[in-house]
Amino acid sequence: MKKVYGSASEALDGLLHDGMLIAAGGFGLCGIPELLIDALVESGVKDLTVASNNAGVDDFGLGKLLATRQIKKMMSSYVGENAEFMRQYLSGELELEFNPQGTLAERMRAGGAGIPGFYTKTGYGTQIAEGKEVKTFHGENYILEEGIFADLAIVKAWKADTTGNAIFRKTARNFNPPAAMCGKVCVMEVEEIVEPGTLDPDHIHLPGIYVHRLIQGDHEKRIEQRTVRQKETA
Amino acid sequence: MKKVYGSASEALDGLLHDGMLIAAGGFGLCGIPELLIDALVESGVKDLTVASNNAGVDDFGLGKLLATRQIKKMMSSYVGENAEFMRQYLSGELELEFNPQGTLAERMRAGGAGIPGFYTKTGYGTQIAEGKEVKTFHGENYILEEGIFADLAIVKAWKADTTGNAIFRKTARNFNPPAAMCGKVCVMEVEEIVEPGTLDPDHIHLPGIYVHRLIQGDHEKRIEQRTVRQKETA
Amino acid sequence: MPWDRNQMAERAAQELEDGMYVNLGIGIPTLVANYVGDKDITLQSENGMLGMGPFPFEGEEDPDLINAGKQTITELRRTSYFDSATSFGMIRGGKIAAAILGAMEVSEKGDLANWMIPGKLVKGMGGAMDLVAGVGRVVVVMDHTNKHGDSKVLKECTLPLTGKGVVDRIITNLGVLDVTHKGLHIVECAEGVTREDIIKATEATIV
Amino acid sequence: MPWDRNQMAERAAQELEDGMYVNLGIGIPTLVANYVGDKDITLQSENGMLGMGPFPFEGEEDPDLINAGKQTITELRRTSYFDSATSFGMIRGGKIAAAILGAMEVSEKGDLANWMIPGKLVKGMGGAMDLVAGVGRVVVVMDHTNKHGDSKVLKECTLPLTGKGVVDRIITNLGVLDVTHKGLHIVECAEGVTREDIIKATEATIV
Repeated sequence: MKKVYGSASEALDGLLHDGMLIAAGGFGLCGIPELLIDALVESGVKDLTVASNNAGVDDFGLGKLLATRQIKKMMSSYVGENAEFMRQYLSGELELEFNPQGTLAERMRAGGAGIPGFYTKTGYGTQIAEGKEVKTFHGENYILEEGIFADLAIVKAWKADTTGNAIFRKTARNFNPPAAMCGKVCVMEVEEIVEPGTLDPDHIHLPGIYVHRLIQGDHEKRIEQRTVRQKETA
Repeated sequence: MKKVYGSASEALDGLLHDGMLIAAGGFGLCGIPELLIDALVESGVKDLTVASNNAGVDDFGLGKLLATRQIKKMMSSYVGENAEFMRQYLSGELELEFNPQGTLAERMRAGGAGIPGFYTKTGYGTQIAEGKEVKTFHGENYILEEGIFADLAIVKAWKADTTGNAIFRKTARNFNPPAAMCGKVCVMEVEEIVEPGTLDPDHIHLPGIYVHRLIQGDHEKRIEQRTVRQKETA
Repeated sequence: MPWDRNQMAERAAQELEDGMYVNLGIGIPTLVANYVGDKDITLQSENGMLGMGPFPFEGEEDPDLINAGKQTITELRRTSYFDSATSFGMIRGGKIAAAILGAMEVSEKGDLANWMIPGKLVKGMGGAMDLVAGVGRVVVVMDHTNKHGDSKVLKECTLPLTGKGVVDRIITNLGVLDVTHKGLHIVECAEGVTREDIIKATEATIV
Repeated sequence: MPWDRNQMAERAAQELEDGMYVNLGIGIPTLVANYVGDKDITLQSENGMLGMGPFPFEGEEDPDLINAGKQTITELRRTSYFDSATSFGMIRGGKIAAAILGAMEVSEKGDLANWMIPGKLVKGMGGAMDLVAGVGRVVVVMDHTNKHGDSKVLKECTLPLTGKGVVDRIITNLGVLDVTHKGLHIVECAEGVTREDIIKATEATIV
């Protein structure tokens, strides 16, 4: 059960095809699979549909794949921090399927859990609900949302053991576990690969069964909005 | 935000009424809320519907509430280890809604996550599917299962801080998080209450938002099937 | 004098009660945290955190620790982290007692619009649709009128909705209004603002 | 000579390949773990564990560490724990490569019955319905006939089903049969058992 690969490109070898659906972890620039995104840029794979809450910024994260026009369609909840994303969308060059953030997370988790559809109140009565089945439970209206079954998931964790058991750090967890779950194949990048037995079995956030290939690498971990407060002077 | 109570009976005070729906954590006798079950016996509350994977054994766990006939209906996946449970069911004294184990866990999680219904392949074509809506996704048939919204959840964790952030130990986690999530009110018993800041925020299994009342107590933690192997002699 | 941003945030903070788990939106709602005083409030950040602390001191920023506005923040002793599916599970499941959110438009029926202006500004709904659908009590904080002096408190929203019939209370620079079955009810006026001032600035029905 | 319990388990172990995540049912399937040899197999216990180890040494039993059969077990270096919703998420989501389960009856269409005998024995389905619906490959291990000599490998199951069209392979004391579109295909006979012996002991269609 060899899961550890030497580089992002090696880890993606044989997994890519034009037109595929990729689920990506991360929120804003936090916890994004930056190494795997770079490898996707290099690979030249195109016509991608990418399910990811955001699309990075213009020159970092998924923004790089927008810049090279490798993405045909995004499934996202927020485009606010990405000028090129918004421009491509408004000019009609890029398809964009808006998903409420929680619906997107739940659709990924559902796909990973073998649930092809679920009902949610979120978005009922809005344009998000257009064309979706409505059903009444306990006197309230809900809309049907479908699970996402991705061809590939790319995610980033803090540490993983060689069997793929992974832990995340603080809010860098975000979409990574649900994205990992919904991939037919999941490739994970981490800051450190450790030996089995190093991580406490009670602390594993994502069991290795969800992780098929694994790489370790240096991460830039860029901060999007650096906000600080001043130390009060005595 | 006072969550810590002095005893199981105090923690249940004001929360009980006849005919209520209670979700209980635990699998077999592992990770069951034994102190809260005892307090339910004492309270005399009756006509209960209890969603729980098992019903303990005859003289421990939920079996005690079966013995006193306080339970009108069980929602469970397995009755195999409980003679009185099976007897009451076969004689028609007790209603029993069989739920596949994963469907039961997902129904609890769904209720807690505001999802009133979801589709699953589990049980399609069996008597479990009778009367349930069938829907086709991607050429396969799935049945609609509904979220469980319990009046009260009773669960057991290993440790919790005073704000209710809880961690579980090994396989005693099982149904406790989904059960806790689906309760309008959740009462938790733990082996040890600690101060906030004691548990690593990355290691919390169940955030305190799901826990309304909390007690600490001694647990018997009875073993149902003691299986061992022999040390090989040198 | 109409309230300024900080006064609106201060007024909004009065909506919060001891022991509540609360989600604060981006903009003025973020300022509400400065006015909770002694109340025991736990802030959720929907990207996966309960118990959000203040901004870090300079040099202590952690790229793995941000809020839903992508700002660097800190943790508290009560903090817990979780993934996005769990985070929105607690939102959708009604575990968050209150959300305080900004708005572009709000209607007398409690409809809320705050995620896009067609053909012009597209930010996306982020977590707002989930919050208004799931949270116990939705309080909107916004200016009563736009920069042209047109009312943002309307009979019907003109922009794409974030949620239908979801707003419980509206706090504007002019005062506080509740959404009722019959229309909007003025709960409170900012100091020096009269009921008539509010009625004049409001396109929606006031009852 | 038909296979005994251990030989059936040994044969079932041949179904497992290096790197697989596998769920073993109660009874004979549990014995399969004794025969995986050098293969790198990770066992799931559906009550919330991947990487199930052997029984503990006497005195080292832990009440917080049991398998789906409620037996005390141990953990390994690769072990991870999770809750029941997550556990069945991975089962339903097709992440488990194979399940080896016991059966009361199995049909030539791959229907499986192993959870109740109406009016007589009610155990419940436990996780079996989820496993057969979700797992990649379902292998059933069972005696070919009941104690009266009647075939348990049938044209149609008579007992309430656990799953419809879910079984891929049947391993009995007489041999190995695959479920195909046309009927059951004999893959292998136990040593000293002939195809004719199997056909005679089988009510289902053999092709």
